[in-house]
Amino acid sequence: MENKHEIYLDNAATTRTHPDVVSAMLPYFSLHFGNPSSLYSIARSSRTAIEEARRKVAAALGADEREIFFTSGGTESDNWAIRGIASAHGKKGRHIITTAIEHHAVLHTVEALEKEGFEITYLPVDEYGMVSPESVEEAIRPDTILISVMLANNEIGTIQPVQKIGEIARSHKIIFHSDAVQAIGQIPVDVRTMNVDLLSISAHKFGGPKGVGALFIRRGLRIDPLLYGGAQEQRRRAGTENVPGIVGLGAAIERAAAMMSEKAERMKKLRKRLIDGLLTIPKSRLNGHPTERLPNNVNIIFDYIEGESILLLLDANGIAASTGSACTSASLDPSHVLLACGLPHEQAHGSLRLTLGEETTEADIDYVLGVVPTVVQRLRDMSPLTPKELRTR
Amino acid sequence: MENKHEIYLDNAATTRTHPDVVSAMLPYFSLHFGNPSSLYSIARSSRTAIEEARRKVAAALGADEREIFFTSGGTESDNWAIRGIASAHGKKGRHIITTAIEHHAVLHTVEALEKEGFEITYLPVDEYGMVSPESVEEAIRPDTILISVMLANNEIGTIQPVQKIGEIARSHKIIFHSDAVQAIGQIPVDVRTMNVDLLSISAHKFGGPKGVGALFIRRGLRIDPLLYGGAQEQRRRAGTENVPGIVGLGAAIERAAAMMSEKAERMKKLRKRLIDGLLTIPKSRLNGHPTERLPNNVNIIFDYIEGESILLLLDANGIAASTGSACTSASLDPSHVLLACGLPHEQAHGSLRLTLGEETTEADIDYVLGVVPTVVQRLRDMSPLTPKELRTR
Amino acid sequence: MYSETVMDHFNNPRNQREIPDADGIGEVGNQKCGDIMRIFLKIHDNVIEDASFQTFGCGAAVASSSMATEMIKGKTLEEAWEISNKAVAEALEGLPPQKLHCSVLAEEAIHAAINNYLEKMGLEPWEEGEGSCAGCSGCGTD
Amino acid sequence: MYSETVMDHFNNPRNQREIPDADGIGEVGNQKCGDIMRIFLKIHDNVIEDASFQTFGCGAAVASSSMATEMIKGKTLEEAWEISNKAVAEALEGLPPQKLHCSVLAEEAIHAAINNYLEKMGLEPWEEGEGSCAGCSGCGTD
Ligand SMILES: Cc1ncc(COP(=O)(O)O)c(C=O)c1O
Ligand SMILES: Cc1ncc(COP(=O)(O)O)c(C=O)c1O
Repeated sequence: MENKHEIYLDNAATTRTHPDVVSAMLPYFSLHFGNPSSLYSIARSSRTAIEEARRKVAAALGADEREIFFTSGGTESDNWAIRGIASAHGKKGRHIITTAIEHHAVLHTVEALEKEGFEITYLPVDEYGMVSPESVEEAIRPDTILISVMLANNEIGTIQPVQKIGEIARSHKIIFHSDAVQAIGQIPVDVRTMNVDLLSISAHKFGGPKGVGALFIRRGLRIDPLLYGGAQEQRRRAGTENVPGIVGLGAAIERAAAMMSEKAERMKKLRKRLIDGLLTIPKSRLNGHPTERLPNNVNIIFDYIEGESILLLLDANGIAASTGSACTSASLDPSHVLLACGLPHEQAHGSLRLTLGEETTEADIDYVLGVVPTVVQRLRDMSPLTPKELRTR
Repeated sequence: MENKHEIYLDNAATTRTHPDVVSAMLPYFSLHFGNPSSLYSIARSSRTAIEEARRKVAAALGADEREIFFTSGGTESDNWAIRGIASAHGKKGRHIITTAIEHHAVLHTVEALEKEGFEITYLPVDEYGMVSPESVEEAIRPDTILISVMLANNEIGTIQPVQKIGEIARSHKIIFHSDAVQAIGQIPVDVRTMNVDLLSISAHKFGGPKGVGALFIRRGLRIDPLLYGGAQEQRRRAGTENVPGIVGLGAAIERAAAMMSEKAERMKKLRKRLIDGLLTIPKSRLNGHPTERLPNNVNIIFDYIEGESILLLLDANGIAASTGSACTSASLDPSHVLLACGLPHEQAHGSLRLTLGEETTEADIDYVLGVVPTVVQRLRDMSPLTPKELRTR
Repeated sequence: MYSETVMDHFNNPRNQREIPDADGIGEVGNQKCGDIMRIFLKIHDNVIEDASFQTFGCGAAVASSSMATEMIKGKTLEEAWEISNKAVAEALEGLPPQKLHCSVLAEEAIHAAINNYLEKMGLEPWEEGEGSCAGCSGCGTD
Repeated sequence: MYSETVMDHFNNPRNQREIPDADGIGEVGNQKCGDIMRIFLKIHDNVIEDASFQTFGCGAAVASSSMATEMIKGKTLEEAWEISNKAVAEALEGLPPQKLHCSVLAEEAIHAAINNYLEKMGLEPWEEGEGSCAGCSGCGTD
């Protein structure tokens, strides 16, 4: 393989942990390694480091520090939010509203609850992957205890009208959770204006380390733990704190918040260049919303060809990308998000997701725009579905 | 405070992440940062690193690599083992057997299940904190689905007859879980000779990083997930893998296993010196078993004085220790372990736990033996409980 | 995740073209699984003189098609019929478990093409083995 | 977790001794909570001339006892009675929320010692406020 280039365009799957973040974490492995729950002075640094990180996360989300609870990542935050509310409020009602395009960390959790007797409403989305606030309001029943709608979709980048949905939830006194894993560092997130009660984040999506995240829990909200044990995190989330990881989360979110608006502007420019260039390929279409989308997200369908093949050929050209989502290699499923947007199966298998990052340059985009058309043509020539007029042989 | 010394004797709470382990982890933050689920070549390093770590953990436990599942720590492993079995086998029966001296990650999890209609038998222990295999057998009922007995206790270090308990469990076809968090790197652990179906470990207890652990799940065992979402870990544990943490776990367990027998010999000598020295203090007693105990664990009661005060004075002398367990500062509870061993409340408040580590030297022990008697005397002079003859004023 | 041979056949597919005057054409697969395979055969005196393919699908599907067409060229129809999905997968130096169905597809496509030829000739089609899309399974996302 | 004043009173406790010929002795606390506090008073003409303590308990309990004895020395019984747990905690520059009950214990111990004196003198004990061990709570372990 000609690996002259190495262009990473899969920042929705994960990001490079920024070297400054790693530097911030380093002292907490071997130097300030005390268990934050311990009394003695050498544990004080771990304790204050955690509280400092909590302040940074709270500041970035417009929350109070006592509302921030550290977890092992976005998946745990989503699981905890949903299962914790179902368990604490299940006596009041057993109906949960969510959408067809949530991340599997939400969808598979509510499916598990379904087996335990909860009823789930999966709201549809329009062709742009957008949930309508009206559909939320219509779905509310007397026994609805939770609404969970993601802030921004990980595949197509569509940004949901979460503030309006939050207002509806509040006016009906229903608890509202939002998975903001993809939004942090990309668009402003403020838990008060969003009217959310619970909000999930994951550090490795914005320059922090893998294996650490947080759940915002509004002050006064009743929620059961997901992990039982020691008295950490106000007795709500047990387990020795991942001190270096938490420090990394704090450093990363502070950094991401500081550079957000500038970065977003840059991303939008690069995104436009990339989208415009790719759409010159015949029979290609943009997935997701044209404007209400994450500044770094590009998701395109090329008719007649399949996703994995595109990725393999891009990889051979030094471009790291994904189809819809960073599936495990085990995956043969079409994207549930694209299906929900109304795409037929073969197209739901064939999208190309390119998610830009702070390191992405204009030269990268131009290189990609040089490679993709060739790759698409090559696969179209190979495909039994391609019509004659699009073949070169 | 006269901090000439800094002697860390709380290795049961957490250990320093060994610098070699940190070095092994470092490339996986900013260099090989790919999402292991991704297809492209730059993610290959993350993928192979995880599988390499899995092999190391499997080798250290005598398990097959496909039986090792990475988690966010000992707490998650314990929660998953218990809740996952309760959920998958709850239709067959709703009785669980455990012991009175388990870690809270086990105890509070079964308590939560109790509220959901499970019945829990908490086996008693003898004065040394030892569970009898006979009591396990007697507690078994037709609806028993799980037995959970820790391999070694975190407060008093008592090592349980887990192999015999495993044989009993197997002969009754009941699933057997053991929390081995404190045992790794201290005593040999082999899942086959132990006859366990599930076994929990946590990296930061043996020179690895905080926030990562593993659960051994015997091949073919049916268990529900605790965290739902992506298809990671054979679809059993969702969430983007904590690649650096997992690499650290692998490096740490390999290291710990290699040096174990030599270290244990050294620990036992130091432990003997420490225990013999401390027991020359009048009205002091060793908690836990005299021989069946972790090589690095010393736990002593000094009558008439309270634990936190001891710790504060030791800390002022540069010695990091704990009472019974690394309580959060919020804790005023006596140790449930010492109560289970039959100690009265005031004594269960007053134990001193010193847990040695690979860095502990003979000089450290001698320094501690110089400090502790003074501290004890000072607090006894202060205490209304101290009899006249033990007072210096 | 793929062997070098798979990647070679994916990057340099053999026989990837249409045969306009094919004697037998077989198309199998299903868009739910994301794989469609079409095999073209040129047959003379019961021997496969030429074979080619078109495939919509993942790397393993492309490589399986490529390898399968290579394997059947010069074989009698009977010999070609006997080429199992296992043989294709082995010739590719293995496929990931969840991709084994791609080699099954290749076997099925060969069978379909041979039967298409037989039918055109007014002969009884041979009996098809079990086909499957059993590899289809869930997805982990980021 | 403790303020400097708490640590000072813990490390250098004031009045930590027995008064063998005390006029009033008050002991409060409970072993479940892990704190027992005993206060000794020497009283002359309604004024506390000397005060001392013995305490079994945590750092906050020791510091509260120490501070409380300092605060009541030279005070009339009425003034001493009015010293609230809040005043003790404030004088210590604050206590962690879960340790506030230690200052409550100190207040109770003063009351108990005063009432013990009053009873010895054949007088009515004064009315006790609400005591509590409400701070007792669970434990996080390693
Ligand atoms: C929208 C969304 N939610 C949740 C998650 C889960 O986060 P993690 O993999 O860090 O557990 C992800 C990414 O994986 C995501 O994109
Ligand atoms: C015996 C035992 N089990 C479980 C745990 C929980 O492990 P962690 O804090 O890493 O989640 C610990 C230590 O904290 C322990 O000592």
